[in-house]
Amino acid sequence: MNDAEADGGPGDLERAVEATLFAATEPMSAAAISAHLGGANVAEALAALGAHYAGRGVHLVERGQRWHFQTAPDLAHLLRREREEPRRLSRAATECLAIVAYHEPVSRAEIEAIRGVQTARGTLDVLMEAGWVRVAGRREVPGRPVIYATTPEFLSHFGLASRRDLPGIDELRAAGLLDPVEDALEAVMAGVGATALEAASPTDPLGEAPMNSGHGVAEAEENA
Amino acid sequence: MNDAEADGGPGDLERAVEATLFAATEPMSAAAISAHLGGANVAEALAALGAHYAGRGVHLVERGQRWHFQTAPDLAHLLRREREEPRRLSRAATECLAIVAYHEPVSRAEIEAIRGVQTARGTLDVLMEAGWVRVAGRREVPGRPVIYATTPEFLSHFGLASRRDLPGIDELRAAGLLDPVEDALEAVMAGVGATALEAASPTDPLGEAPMNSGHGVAEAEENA
Amino acid sequence: MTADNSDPLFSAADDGWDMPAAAPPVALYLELDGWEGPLDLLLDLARRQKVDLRRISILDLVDQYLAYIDEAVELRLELAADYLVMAAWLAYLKSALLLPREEQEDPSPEELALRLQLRLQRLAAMREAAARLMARDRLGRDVFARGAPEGLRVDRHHVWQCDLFALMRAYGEVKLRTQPVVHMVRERLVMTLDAALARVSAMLGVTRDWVELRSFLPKPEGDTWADPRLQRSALASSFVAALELARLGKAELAQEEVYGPLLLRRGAS
Repeated sequence: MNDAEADGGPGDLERAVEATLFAATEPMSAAAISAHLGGANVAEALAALGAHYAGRGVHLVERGQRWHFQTAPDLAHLLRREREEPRRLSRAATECLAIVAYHEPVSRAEIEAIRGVQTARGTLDVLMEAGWVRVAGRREVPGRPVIYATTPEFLSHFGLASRRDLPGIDELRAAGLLDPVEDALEAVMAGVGATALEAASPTDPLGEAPMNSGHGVAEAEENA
Repeated sequence: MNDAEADGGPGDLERAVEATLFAATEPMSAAAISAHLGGANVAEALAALGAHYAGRGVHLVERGQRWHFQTAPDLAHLLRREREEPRRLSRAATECLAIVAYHEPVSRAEIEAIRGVQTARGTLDVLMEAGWVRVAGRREVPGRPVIYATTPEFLSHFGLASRRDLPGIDELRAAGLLDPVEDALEAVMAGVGATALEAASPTDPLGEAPMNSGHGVAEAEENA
Repeated sequence: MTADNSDPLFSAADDGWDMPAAAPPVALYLELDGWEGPLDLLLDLARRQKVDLRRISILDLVDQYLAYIDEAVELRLELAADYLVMAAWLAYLKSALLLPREEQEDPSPEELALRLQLRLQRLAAMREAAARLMARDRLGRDVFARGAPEGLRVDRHHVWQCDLFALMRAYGEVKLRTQPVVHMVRERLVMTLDAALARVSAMLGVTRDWVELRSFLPKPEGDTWADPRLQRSALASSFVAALELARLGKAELAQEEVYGPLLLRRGAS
């Protein structure tokens, strides 16, 4: 083992972690890998493996604190299967998923408030069936509505190490676009005082931030 | 790509072959890989990959001219681990074991007769899995029932030199293990109450009963 | 940014609103199923203005929406109720925005307009986020997990635990549970009715004063009478005996109040 390491080859533990993750059918947490390998500390081995595979056709990635190997994204054009995308989501479902991901935990009523339209029961069911959304308990307010959150599978599927990696989430939060309308309204009204007209003027704090989101919207439109 | 190869990193084709084989659901021939990658000549890439993975936890292997990744043979034990979990013997199994120990060899029907409760087949299986009970032949009576006895492992686990070391009935009684609940209750009542109770039961017939069963056990022990 | 106007939110559309020229209305207006409700339609109309949602003219947006609904009605398309409700609300909002400010009510039309604007921003933000999410390298579409993982198996193997004391206790429990149980009805000390009759009538013979029934009972000092069950039996039997003697006219019974002491004396005859 020492010889191998001296040569720059992998050590025994690194080889064991590599073999374990190759063989696993599901992503594994560091704790699960460690348990499988008799309690070894696998953090270093994971880091070494990550570095080793960085330039290869297969990458080691961490998604929601679970590790797995997957093919390199730049090879997608070679590997993409001919058949249709396995799950083609409706626009309603993709919007719903985005709202759950960016606002979680969130109730159905809150989703509907943002979308301005009733959400068919089937929409959330599709997301739960896909394994991307789960019921995350109930909110302790009158009526005790069910609240929803995303799953580790959601992070794996969309290639996110954590929810912090959600595209644009920092900008959206800074712009107050993840706050409820009531809060934003209050902030605008309080910020400027008497007239709502002034509140919407470009000099107020909210007036600055939306520049970013404005650009973002334009980009999204181009992407679409 | 050329730069990467100069650095010793994998070339584009090697990466593509690596990713293709990684994602494939079954072993692929060189021709199939080539077809998948637009007709490239993959022989060199396969050789380079084979060399690269030779010292790692996963190997690239060729079987019947088809290629696939496989856990390194020296790590195959990782695919199937054994874990020992300590577990307390259930009450039913403990009773069963005690009956076998005191009355061996016994048939299942005899165990049930002594326990006064039906004994699930699984209970005896557990005792045999634990290595404490074995099948000791069949009794030469109609139906030829299987009879059970304890094993040497049973004696060593319980720290007994032989079955003669099992505590006798008198010792059990001395340890309070044969005090019926009713007797204890009566004793309390008598302590509180008056002459009436004494008058009613000058000699408690219940007091006699354990004697009889005590004899029974003693006999069983002698027979064994 | 347009600094020319003190009222960028509600100013007339002088900042690049080219929608009527750019998008021929007919293609747009013939289709209603394409929108998921009025907010969705409003957002689409707002985007056609190609300006930052922060600086959109709500008044123009309202005009566009109302024009859209008018045209749809002219084409005799069936309009969902929520589109019409939104149209009515926007018409109200428009009229309120055009009224002199002194006559405004609470909440002010500006606040209502701002609220609408904020909602459109939030919907637009989520729509954009959804598009960016869907465009990521997705597992099973762009990147792939191992096609044929060997799988990991853990075979659990029990190590059974039991000690000698547990074994002994279990055997003791079996023995106790299965030993024959003998049920015996104990002899109870009672005063029979005959005994009570004899005792009460004997005691009545001596006096004609009223005597409480309880005083006919044997005194508890005697060793066997200590049993309270025997005393209860004696009381019951003596009571029945008293009733019987009264029936035969050999005794008189009196009770001055309900649950009061029961008094007894020899009959007059």
